[in-house]
Amino acid sequence: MDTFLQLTASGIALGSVYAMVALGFVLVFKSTDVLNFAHGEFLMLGSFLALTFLVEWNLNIVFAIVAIAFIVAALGVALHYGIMKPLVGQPLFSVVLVTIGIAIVIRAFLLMTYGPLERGRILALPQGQLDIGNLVIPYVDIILFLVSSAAVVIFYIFFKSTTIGLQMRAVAENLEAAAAMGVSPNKVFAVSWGIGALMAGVAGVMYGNFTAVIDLNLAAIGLRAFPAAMIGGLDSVEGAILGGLIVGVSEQLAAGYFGGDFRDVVAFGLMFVVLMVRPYGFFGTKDLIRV
Amino acid sequence: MSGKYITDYREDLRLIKTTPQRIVLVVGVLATIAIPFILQIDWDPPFDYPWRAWGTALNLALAWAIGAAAFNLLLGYTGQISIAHAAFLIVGSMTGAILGQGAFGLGWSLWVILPIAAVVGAVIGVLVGLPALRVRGLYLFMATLAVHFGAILLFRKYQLATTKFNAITYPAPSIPSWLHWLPFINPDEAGEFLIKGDFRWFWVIMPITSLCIIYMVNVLRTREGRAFVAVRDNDVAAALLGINVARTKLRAFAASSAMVTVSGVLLAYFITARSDESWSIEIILDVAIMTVVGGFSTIRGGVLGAFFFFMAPLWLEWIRGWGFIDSVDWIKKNGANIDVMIFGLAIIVVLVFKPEGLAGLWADIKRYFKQWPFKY
Amino acid sequence: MQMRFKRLFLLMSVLALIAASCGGDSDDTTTTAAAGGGDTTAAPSDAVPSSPDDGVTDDTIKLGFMGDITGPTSSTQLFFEAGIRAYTEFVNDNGGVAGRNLELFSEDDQYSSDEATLNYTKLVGDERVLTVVGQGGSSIITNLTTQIQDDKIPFIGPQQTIDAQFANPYIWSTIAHYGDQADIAIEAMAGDVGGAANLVVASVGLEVASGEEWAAYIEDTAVKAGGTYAEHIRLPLTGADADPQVVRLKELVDSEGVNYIALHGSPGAALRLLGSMDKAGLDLPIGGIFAVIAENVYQEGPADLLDTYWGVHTYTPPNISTPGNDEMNAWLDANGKYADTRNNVNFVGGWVVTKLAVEGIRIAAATGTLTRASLNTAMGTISSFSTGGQSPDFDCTRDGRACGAAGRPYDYNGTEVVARGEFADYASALDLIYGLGG
Amino acid sequence: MVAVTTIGVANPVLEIENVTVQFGGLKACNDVTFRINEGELFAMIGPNGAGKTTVINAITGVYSPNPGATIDFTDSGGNRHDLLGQRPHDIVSRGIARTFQNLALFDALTVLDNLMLGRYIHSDVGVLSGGVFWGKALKDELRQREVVERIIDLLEISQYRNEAVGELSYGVRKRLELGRALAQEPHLLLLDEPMAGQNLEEKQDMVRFIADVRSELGTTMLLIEHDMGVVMSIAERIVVLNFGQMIGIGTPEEIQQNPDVVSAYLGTESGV
Repeated sequence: MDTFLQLTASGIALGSVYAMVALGFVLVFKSTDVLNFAHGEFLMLGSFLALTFLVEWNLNIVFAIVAIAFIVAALGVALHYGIMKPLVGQPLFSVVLVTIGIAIVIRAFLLMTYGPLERGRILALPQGQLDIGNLVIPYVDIILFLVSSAAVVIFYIFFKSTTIGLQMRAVAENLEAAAAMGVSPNKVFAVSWGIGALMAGVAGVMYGNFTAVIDLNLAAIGLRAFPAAMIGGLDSVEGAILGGLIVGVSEQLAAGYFGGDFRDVVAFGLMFVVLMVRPYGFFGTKDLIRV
Repeated sequence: MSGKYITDYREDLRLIKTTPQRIVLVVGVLATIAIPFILQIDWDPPFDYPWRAWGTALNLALAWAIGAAAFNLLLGYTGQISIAHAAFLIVGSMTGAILGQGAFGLGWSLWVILPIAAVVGAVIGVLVGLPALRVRGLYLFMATLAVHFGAILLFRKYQLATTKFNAITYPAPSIPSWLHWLPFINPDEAGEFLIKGDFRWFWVIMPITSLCIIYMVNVLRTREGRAFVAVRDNDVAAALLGINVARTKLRAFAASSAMVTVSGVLLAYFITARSDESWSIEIILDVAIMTVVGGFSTIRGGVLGAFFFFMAPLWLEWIRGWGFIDSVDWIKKNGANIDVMIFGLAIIVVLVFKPEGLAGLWADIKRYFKQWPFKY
Repeated sequence: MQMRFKRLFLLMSVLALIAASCGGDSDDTTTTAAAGGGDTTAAPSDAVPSSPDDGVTDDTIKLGFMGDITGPTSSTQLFFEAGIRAYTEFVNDNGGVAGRNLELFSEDDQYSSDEATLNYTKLVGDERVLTVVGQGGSSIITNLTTQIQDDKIPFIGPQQTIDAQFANPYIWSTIAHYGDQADIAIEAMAGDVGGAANLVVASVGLEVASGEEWAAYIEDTAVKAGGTYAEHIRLPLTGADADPQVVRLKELVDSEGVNYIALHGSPGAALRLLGSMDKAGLDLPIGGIFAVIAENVYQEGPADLLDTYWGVHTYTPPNISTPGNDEMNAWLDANGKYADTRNNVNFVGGWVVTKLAVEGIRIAAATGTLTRASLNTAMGTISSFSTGGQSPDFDCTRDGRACGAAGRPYDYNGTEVVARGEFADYASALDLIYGLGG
Repeated sequence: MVAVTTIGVANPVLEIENVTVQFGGLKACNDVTFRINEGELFAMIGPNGAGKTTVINAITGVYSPNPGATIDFTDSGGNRHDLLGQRPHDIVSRGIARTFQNLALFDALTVLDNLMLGRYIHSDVGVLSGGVFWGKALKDELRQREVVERIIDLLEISQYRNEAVGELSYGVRKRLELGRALAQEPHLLLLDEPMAGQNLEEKQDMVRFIADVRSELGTTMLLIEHDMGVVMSIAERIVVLNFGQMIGIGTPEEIQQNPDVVSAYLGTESGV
């Protein structure tokens, strides 16, 4: 039972990162119809920038988060205007492939700038742990969970009650109708890319404090956001949060009970099963057939 | 136009119809036969141009061309976004290991294994295709990613159960002794004619690749191929033409997977060993690079892409070796990284500016020469 | 302060030595060269005829390196390549070998065996290198073993320890096999816990076949020594934390009394395990394979766990003063080169294997012909080659084992890596039994 | 429920009873009941949104009607099939072909390939024999090609044979869609507004083609059409739908005198 609780606790912390990543991922997909393969690279960029800001320059963590969020968000917006905008109307998969291209470029850039050596965990957050009986919960995990929750809540309020949030939902619902109402889809797309990248960037900074090692494998976290987003439903904000937690917890449980080599398989296997039972995830919308 | 009228449906169905096409074909065949001999020439090309490496690159590109073209068959023609392709390379290497002459194999010859692998690939392809009946588009994409991770785990478990910690090795295949009377077949002292080295492998890989490509082109220009496109463009309308959408998707999966599996067997035997570390998620990216740059949704695109993938690094490295470039320190230090970046940028540039890829470029050039000297 | 003076003094003396030797006969620079070195270098090296097909032209000898310089395992192989390059420059600075300069051709495969096959043709077929030094990538050398045998090209000092390369007469391995490393590791662990009988060891490894290999040798050795083996725990390749694995380890500590971890993996895997252990408050001593001895683990890992963290290695990290390392560091200091790669044990590895290759070239050249065949024969005659403490003495005359089938654990004293004893101290632990993989 | 005019005799091809298709709370068509006899040209008219296409979709299995409906089809061999619950591709292979209100051609393919797709159900070349191409597949391709070429001649589209459909004019594409349905050699042909969006000349051509098909092949047809003039001149019997309800069925004369129909039409689309 202790093991189970311990694994679950760690899984919730991990899952909250996945949720944050999946949320940005889903947001971009929901408004722009782009499945962003480079999302993990955005996160990785956030983590590496955190290395520079927090470890090399020793800046304040709040300042660092804001600065990194801004940089990564700016990159997202720039990518939209520079690359994604001309691609509107291209087949689904070509757009996915463009994001793969972006992912490759970001990777190569990071390798050239930071070199191949693995870096250790960032220790900018309070270290130590909370002992509840036999259960050990590091402060980092708790902070991670709280920051993710805050990010999700802020995002939710933004999405549901601001004008631009409303416009984003309108564009996601019906592009032509929204455009006819005077919403500029292009601006909305850019904002979505910005916010999506921002979520990934913040998640990257937080994850840099959670993970034991920062290297080019971090993009794999972005890959894990796929099953998280899929389980929830690719176009559902609530689903991303739930999916993230499910993937995080099940992954840690599987690795703890069956061994580390089952980790990928469980995350993706679970997604596979969910897709077979509910082809559009738990909260996703089913498209209608029209003739 | 050639100015020749086609008077017969049978003639119209031929792939090669006009005299220019015939000339291109003859030249192509002659060149194909000549290339391995030319690459055998022992000389010192200018600027340290890599010469023999082209033989290896050619074989790799040919073997991968099957896989990349088959990927396009499924993705481009049938519209099924499946990236379980690396999984079928794994299936191919496992089939080769289980049936082949390696330490734990059944000892069958490669020539028997190849057709069996196609069947095995087709059957497993149908199984992998089943999710496609349930989910589509990007959801299918993700479901097939799950297949990829499952296949890697399976391979690792198989390897640990047989060759333990060592990679699975594939001994060089030999030509059966009753074929030794053929010209150019000179058995070694042990009375065997082993397929080793780029020159001999070329004569194995090239015909198999040609057959597979011709097979795919033929499938695509007959009933099932048209049904693939119909399912891709409008599956409801396709069903209303009597096309069983589910069965057609599964057939596409079967045909494509069979081809990739054959490519997996060939590559395993050509590379001579496979281990669990041979399969990374990057393989999916490799196939993506090939198909995008080559141009997806055409068989030709897959082939051109595979060639680009293996030839371009040779060129890039050769260019980097030129004196004045070699003297730039930053380039020297980041050489291979620059290659990677160029590949990434190539994907983006191609998709933004020339979505049809190299195949589209090829068509443009052809059109230009057809209309030359009249420009519009 | 005292330390710094000592080093300075040492440096000065080495510089003086080099300055002196450069003034005299250049062949004496290799003050640590084995007895055989003296008479081979005495032969007029210019007498060796060129053999362009084997990479020996009138003024250069071509060497090759193939490995992963920018891919997933670049964090070790990049440094290895730098060490090889550095040693070729060092040799050229000191008048070359066999009357010629060394020229290194490096090929990057990013850990793809398809790409590596291409690179092999480029090196062996196009560049016609004399030998490939320090090749990296275990799945890759398996691919190449048959081809190496057909081409009869010497591969000197590959970076891994797989069985296939030990059986090949053209591959001159230098790193001790996992079997040897496990022998040494268990011996050291037993010493730490007061006898093998008290040892309860669990192995942790990456989820690849070589991780299973390490586990098998640790289990075999621990049980034979009279200790207890608990179980093997796998680290996923792509995950970035090891929390579940640490939870399992804690369970094993409670249920089976595990008191040592035998670690397999890369520096990244080591950091992952250490980081998660630190977060979860688990403090267990860890002994690992050669790859976990990396400067970045010490710099980036949690300090309180590193005092009981060590790894077995065949090469001596660059900060430990030995005649060979001093010579290397002095040259590096004097030339101001390789500042960002030199502080890495793999750099020494590249340096050492190239040193061995050059020794082979000297011996071959002394016979009057320098070809791939004569180099291979020459390698087989090296029975006791001292690298000046940068590795155990190399003995390449024995079949089926590495030239340097020995090693020792390296500890971290809080500021730098220190050797735990001499290579000879662990020689008796080696049982030289391999092939658990069947 | 509208009283059904009793129909004389003969071999029914399609019998529909109580077909109701519901989307949420909305009934797209309600209790539609009629039968089509062999060789007949039966028209379905009604304003936009009356549920005409819904009926065709129900017949071809795209939508499933509420329980209690009957859709029976009698094929050319005289075998009766219950189409309810069958999948579209099975229904089609029994001998029913349809065209689409909003064209459903495959734009990436050539005219020839689109027509060859119409021959899909009459061929059995698979991925194996197709890939080999020699022998069986080649013979089959040639046989299908002959049928298709006859249709190309009939519809006068031979100059477009090798052009990609996406580049053709709307009128030609409408014609091509009729051709593709004909290539299926159906026993029952469902035409969903084949003349929509065409100019007068094209409409006249289309009427001529339909007449040709009837006289040459004797195919039974269900025609949905907006143009009253066309319908009245070529249909033998007509059913009228309004807001999903059947408001009249009978010969053109009967329909013209049906007060419900007149008011529905005058009320909605004046000037028809």
